[in-house]
Amino acid sequence: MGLLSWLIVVPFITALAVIFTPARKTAWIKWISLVGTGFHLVLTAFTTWRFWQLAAPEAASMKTAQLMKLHLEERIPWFESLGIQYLLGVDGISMSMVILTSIIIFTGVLASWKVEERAKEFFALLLVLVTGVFGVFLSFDLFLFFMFYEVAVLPMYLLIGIWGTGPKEYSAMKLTLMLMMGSALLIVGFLGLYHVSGMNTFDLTKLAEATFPASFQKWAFPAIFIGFGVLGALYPFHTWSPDGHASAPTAVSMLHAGVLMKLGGYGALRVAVYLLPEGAKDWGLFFMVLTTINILYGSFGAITQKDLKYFTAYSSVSHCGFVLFGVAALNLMGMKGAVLQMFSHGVMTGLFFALIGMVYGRTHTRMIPEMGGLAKVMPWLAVCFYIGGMASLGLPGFSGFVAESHVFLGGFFGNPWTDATIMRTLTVIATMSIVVTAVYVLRGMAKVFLGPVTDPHFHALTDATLTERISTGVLVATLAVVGVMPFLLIDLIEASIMPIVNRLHASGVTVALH
Amino acid sequence: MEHELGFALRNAWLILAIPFFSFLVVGLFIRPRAPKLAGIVATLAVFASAGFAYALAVEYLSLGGHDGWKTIVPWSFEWLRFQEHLAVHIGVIVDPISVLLMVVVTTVSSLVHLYSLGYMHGEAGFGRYFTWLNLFTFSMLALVTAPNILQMYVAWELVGASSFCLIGYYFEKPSAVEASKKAFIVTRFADLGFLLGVLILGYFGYQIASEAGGSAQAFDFLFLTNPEVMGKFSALGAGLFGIPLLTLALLLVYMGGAGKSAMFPLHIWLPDAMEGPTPVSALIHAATMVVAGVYLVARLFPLFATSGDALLVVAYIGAFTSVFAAVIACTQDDIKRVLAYSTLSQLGYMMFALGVASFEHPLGYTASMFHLFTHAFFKALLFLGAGSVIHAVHSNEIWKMGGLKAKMPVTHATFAIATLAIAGIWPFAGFFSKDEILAAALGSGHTGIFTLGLMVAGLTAFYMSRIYFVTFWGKAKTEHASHAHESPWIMLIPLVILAVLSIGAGFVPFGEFVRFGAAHGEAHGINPMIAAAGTLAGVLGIGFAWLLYRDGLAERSGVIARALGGGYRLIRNKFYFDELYLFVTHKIIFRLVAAPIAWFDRHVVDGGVNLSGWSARVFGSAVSYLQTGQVQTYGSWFVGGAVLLLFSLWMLRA
Amino acid sequence: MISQATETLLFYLFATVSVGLALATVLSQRILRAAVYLMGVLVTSAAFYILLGAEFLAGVQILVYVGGIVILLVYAVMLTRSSELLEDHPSFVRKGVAFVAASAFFALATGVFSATRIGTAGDGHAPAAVADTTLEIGRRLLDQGATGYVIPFEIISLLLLSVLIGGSVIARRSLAKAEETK
Amino acid sequence: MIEQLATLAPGPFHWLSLTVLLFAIGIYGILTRRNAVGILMAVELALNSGAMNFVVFNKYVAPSAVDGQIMAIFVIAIAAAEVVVGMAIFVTLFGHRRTVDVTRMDQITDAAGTN
Amino acid sequence: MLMLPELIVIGTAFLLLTLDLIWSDRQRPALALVGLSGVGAAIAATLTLMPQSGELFGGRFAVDAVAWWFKLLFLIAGGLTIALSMDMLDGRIGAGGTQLGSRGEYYVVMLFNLAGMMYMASARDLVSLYVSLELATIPLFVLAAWKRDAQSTEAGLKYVILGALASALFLYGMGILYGLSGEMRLEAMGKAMQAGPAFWLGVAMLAAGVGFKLTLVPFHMWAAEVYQGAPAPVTAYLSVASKGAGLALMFHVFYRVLGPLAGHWDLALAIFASLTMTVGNFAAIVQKNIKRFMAFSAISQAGYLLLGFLGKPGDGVPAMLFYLLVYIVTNLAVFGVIIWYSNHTGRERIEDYRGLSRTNPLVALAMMIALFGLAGIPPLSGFVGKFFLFSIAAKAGFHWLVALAAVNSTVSLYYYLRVVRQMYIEPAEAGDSALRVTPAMTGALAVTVLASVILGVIPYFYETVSAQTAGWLQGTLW
Repeated sequence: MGLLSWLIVVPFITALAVIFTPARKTAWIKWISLVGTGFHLVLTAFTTWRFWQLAAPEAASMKTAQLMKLHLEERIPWFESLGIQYLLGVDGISMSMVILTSIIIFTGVLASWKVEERAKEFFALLLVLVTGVFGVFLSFDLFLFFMFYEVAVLPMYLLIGIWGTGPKEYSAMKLTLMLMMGSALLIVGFLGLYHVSGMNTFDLTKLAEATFPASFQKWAFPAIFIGFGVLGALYPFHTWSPDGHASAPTAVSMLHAGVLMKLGGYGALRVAVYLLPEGAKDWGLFFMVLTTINILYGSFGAITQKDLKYFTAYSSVSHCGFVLFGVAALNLMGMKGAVLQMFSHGVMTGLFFALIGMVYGRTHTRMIPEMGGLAKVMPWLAVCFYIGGMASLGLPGFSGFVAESHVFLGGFFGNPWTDATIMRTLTVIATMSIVVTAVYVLRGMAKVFLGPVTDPHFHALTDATLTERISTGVLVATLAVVGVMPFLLIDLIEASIMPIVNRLHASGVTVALH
Repeated sequence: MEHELGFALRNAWLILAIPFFSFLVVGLFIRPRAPKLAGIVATLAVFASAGFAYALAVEYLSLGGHDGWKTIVPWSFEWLRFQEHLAVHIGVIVDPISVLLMVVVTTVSSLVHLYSLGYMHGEAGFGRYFTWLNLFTFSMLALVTAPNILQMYVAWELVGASSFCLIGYYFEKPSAVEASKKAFIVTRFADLGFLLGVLILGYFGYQIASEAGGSAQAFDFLFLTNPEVMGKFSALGAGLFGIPLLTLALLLVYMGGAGKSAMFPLHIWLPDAMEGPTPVSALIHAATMVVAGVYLVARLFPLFATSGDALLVVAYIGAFTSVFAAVIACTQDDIKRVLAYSTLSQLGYMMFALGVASFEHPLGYTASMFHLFTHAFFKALLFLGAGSVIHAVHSNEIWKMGGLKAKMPVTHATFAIATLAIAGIWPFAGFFSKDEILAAALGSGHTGIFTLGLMVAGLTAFYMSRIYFVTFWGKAKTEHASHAHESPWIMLIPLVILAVLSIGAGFVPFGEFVRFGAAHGEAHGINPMIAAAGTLAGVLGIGFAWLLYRDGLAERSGVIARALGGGYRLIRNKFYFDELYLFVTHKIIFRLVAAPIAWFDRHVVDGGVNLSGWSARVFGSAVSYLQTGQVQTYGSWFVGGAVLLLFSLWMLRA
Repeated sequence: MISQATETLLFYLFATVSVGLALATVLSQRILRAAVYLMGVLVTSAAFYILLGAEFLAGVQILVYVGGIVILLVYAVMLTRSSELLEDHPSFVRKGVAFVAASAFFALATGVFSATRIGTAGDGHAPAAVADTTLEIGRRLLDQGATGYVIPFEIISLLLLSVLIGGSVIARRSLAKAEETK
Repeated sequence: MIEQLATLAPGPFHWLSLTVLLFAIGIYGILTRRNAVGILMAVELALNSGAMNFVVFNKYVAPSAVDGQIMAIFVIAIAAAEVVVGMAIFVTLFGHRRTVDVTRMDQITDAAGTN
Repeated sequence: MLMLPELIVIGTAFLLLTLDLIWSDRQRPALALVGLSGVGAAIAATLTLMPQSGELFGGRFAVDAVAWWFKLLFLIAGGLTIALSMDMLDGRIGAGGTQLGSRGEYYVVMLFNLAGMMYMASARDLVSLYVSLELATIPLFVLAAWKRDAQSTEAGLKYVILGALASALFLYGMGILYGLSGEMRLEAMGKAMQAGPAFWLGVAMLAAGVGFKLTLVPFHMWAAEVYQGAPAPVTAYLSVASKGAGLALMFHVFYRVLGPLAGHWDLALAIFASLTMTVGNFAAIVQKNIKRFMAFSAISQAGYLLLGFLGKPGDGVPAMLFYLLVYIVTNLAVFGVIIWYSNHTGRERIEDYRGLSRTNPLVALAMMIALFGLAGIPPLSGFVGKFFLFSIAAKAGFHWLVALAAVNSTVSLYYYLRVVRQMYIEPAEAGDSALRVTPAMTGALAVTVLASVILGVIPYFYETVSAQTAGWLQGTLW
């Protein structure tokens, strides 16, 4: 059992342990899941360190490499006759995503310390969901990738359906169906890849060597990109996100918005762009237009929202728009920005939803107009919300700025295959979102936290408890660390994006420019 | 570097490190436990950084500038790498204007910290106030010492954020919250322009840098302002709507500057920013943050000069703002609002000074920096003086004050010095810097701007003397004013120091230190004719104000107000710009854009999904409706199906 | 053994009779009468078998079909005699649909058959017909070799047995009622 | 006259059209009879025509073997089995519903639900 | 002795017949155990004989890898159904349930039916194919009417009439094909055939017969009422065994008879497969009765099974057999819970499953796993099976069909989740209390649920199926 398999198995074992503890002992259940996720955090740190030892020396050679290089690889044949194997590996991109997920699940468990009703199933399902997510980020066999992808999506239904609030069945069903519709597109794309490559293998690294005919790429790329886009809240397919997040319990929407939506961006980059460069070039502009709408649409939509969770859901639609915008820019800065944005937005939304859960736990209302002046009563939460807000509108010093500046520069610098002026105008339109984001973040924050205390019995509310302080503290610290010292994350990621960029340049004819 | 750098220059990073670590230490550890201690530690830290700045300045000067001052970047490390020629370095640039700004910022900031110890005594968020003040000082220093445009942008945003916190310090007051939001959003809108400008510069800079190869970094000022790069930039040809690309980029960058320095269209946030505590206004909205725009233009002056017409725009906007603000200032009743508009007007001064400067007539560049230098001191003094008056009278309304000359002697004396300084009366600093600006304007042939400048000088003298007379002369108009007493000594020390600086600053031989281009250009001395005109305007203003308000009453000015009728009311309401701003944001953006999008998403896009769900259900029930229960219908479906199958097999066979 | 001409004559005679009777079984109002007509059809088809040279088959047909199945049907009719069902006229729509389906099928089939050349009539002399079909059938039924049908023979017996058991269980009246109430 | 008769001799096509006609009538009977037993009769008709079809093919396509006829025998046996099952079910149904009118047999619907 | 499994099954049937006569009522429950052990012995025999292939009676009865697998699947289905129907027959039921009478005959008829299916799997000529098909179908008419109440007999009636119609069409189709080729043996007929219009008419009528058995779209109408009317164990048996038999029949028709003309019927088959899937899935959305719901789900599963026939003939065989195995196991798990619940409470509506997760958490979990298996959710074997089937369709270039199938399986997730929602999210009714689960039922449920999980994860099963049946078609036919 290699290191990476442990990363996937640890949450699963914790889930089993939780299942076998008697339902009455909710405290035990919480402590077991906390210890499990805590241990996982340590394990992730150790893996990152090991990965860094292996990857650092090769960073230079990756500049010209055309094929991605996996580290800490585990390869066990599974269905030989079909070329399916249990293949785990890690490179810069998936390592950063694993770190993100590990942080989010740890803080997620902490943030749901108050869940009492059927706590056993809740934590078990949460851990199964995160096992699926780890599986996706670490697997490099398309079949295994798809399998974990669906394992990650399914517990959502029960988590939202049972512990949710408001129209929970409706939104749980809508969320699950739309995500599964996305995965339907994926299965078409993956099988297309498998058969057209004629190499009788699902191994991503080997499929990269096959050259897919342009006609195939023309329809396969959009299928896979939109399949992942549905999860990455691509414009017309994002409608599940506001409802889904609004009625999901705190930890679930933390995990979902923070991590699951990143599967979309990750998959689009890893499978769609990497394997189908020709298709990426044809469709790049189309998806850039779509994601520009995504960015502005999400931020404008968030301004007039009454419910805090819808407010955050729309903001995460806009931020996920950045991710896909970066991927569609098809150049080094764009894609690097996309991965950075995935990381930073994951932490940010995790923080937002944790805070909203805590505020809701106290004021029992999520309606912005009904709240006001909470800063006086709960300063810790107010400051964290302020930091989260500032990070989301791209204030330098937090990871938001690092990611957004990459995406804007990537968008502005364009690529040799798409018309430069259109791409620049799209980037300019997308840049306007920094103002609109500022408007809705400040509006929301001011109305909820600043100003006089609206409701007399708000005075009786307490500030953050220890578990809440730790979870919000960890998230804020991550935002700040990546913001102040971005080179930690950038060096990790850049080496593994180069192959994708080189493949784009190598495939087909490239215009002289750069 | 022929000879070894001094201690300060070698570890120049201390200038940034001290305030940053003190911010972290105070903010995270000291504030929650001991707010009082937090204040003291913060003030000490800023004093330390001030000391270090002076040491740096002395060492830099000792390097000697006989053949033009060298700009050196003693320390920088790669912070954020986008691409090979596109990396952002955090570092410290040392050249005349950055040393000047470092000195000014640290001095004013330390004095304000000292003053706040007294002013904020007994406030609820005492520790929080000092943390944000420390953060502001750090970000201002980072802005000033930025060796590349992106570090300046990073610091630019941090300055905006800390000013948001400081303006919104009294977060329980809705008006303060509103003001802080407005400030942040307006400056953020301006920063959008700045970012776009940076993107354009970065893109074309990258092209040039990648051709040049080596370690050239597209964002560095040294790279941007070196001659052949500027040549390549100006040769770039037309960009959007036919405007040459360089000018377009610079105008966008200037938009960021205009936002921060509250130039005409984006000035609406500065008067409302007075909601923050007065020391904050003194520091941020008088001396430091607002001059960031001027500093930006100064830093990119060579580029602006090459593009030519970008400078013209800067000049005209600067001039218009100074007149516009001066006119409004005459009608305001709130002492801090008056000072805010006066700052606006003086910033207009500095901007158009830069605007008139060019390669041939670089005097404007020096004049603007000189005015920035002197203005920082006397404007800070005015604000702190006003602060101690408000502290005593507990109100901002000048009509509630009066007769404080006797009760607050020190404040009165320092306030008088500052008023004379801003009015441009001879021994005081204002006279020298204003005179240089007027000389620069006249020298470079902008006579229109020169006359405007003179008029503004008069107006400035008038409204400053107006609030002076109404506040200090005549009888106490209210209960509070009657038994007001002098502020504690901790608030008075900074006033005295600033007063001394307001006088002394004028005599500093600025020409040798800050000048553009090696040539000595025009004689630095005072041009008697302009000096006389300026002083005359100032004296006229003061005299006219004396006439109207010498006994601190309003009835004589009421007569003029009624005579002006509608026009007066227009000016008094600040040309209704605030209402326009509210209309644009609430009516247009919220109601006509945001709400429809939210509605559209909820009904149309969501509707699409629900529709597909509904149609699936309808198709499902239609199919299950076919199950009528009649066996023979099934039979006929069966045989019909067989026939259909035959046809499809027959038709579709390969 | 009977000459060509009489064969054709007999064929057409029996054909018209059997089609007429078939139509009668399907359309007649009274169910009992339909049973009788059915018997007529089966007898004529036995005649056809003789014409086609399958004498044994004709015998089986008469014995099993006419003797067994038709009698069963008559029992069924009597056991389920219900007064109002004497007149059996299906709704017009059903008749229309059924007619369309049946005639479509008929037209298609005849069209198809006319288009294909069936059997070896065309080229050369047809291979020698089997002399004594009954003997041949007997041998084939129990022959375990490649041409034998012993497996179907066994399977059909299983089928009949299971049908017998199942039918008796389903149709048991009194005993079933008693068992259910227990 | 006999020669004309000879030309009219029933070739394979004639036999087949006869069996198809009978089969079609059987189908028509199944789809229209309201009395369940009537349907059984129509089924017998169809199966009988199927069996005859085999015999015809046996005579014209593979006269040397008797496969068709053997098949016909089995078809007859199977027809018998179907009648037995049909009758058993109809009798019990009659016990419950006092009718074997097929058009009234639509009690099992989605709404029914309970056992 | 290649025919051993069939003989064992028939022997057990006769043994049961005699025991039923001798034993008194008190001993009767042991009949089920005898039946089960008989089927167990047959399974053992099949497993041992599996690697060999050969033919008896001069090619009339031949056995190859596919036939062995089909027989194994039928035996598994039969055995599990007997286990599931023990409670209902032995009267161990709650207040609401109805007891099935004459348990001895029930087992006998079922075993004969099972034998019929096994014979059909290895029939190589028209006569034995038709006779074994009838043996595999007619006992089901009887079983459908076994409960002898208004609903069950009505189901029986409909099944008989439509079954007779289908067998008449099938017979006529065979007649035409016999006429065109003059051959009785399937392979020989396939070779001697020329593809004229008559041939396509014959094939169409054969396809109608197959369609009836496999509930393909134009011929699926009977399924809803018969599944709902028939007693629950019989419905289970119908949905699993008869579907398998239909597939075996389709193998014969489409691979043996139509083998040489492989390319011709691909597109038509794709269209009918997509029709079956879509109709089955969308109709299932609005169903209220659980058995009728399972009928439509079975129809949609038949649609997925058809995907295996596309592309080069013989390619999809391993995928189809594996998916059939997975389908049998998962479907029987679901039916196990349905039988258990209707035994104890007599309720058959989906809403009646409210709050099951609170009263019987383990059974609810089993049902959920099985439903997710049917929906094709990883890591269960349903997902693996479906993935391989879709891969066959993709290999044949039918990408649009793969997309449609994937969308359909998402819609199927919706209505499976509707049931899960009732169990997990809706609160239980006031009066409900935990219901007793008999050992036989627990055993059957445990086996099926475990199998549905293990089959997907452990590659051994799929690998053996594909190893044995991969080169099947080339080897035997041409």
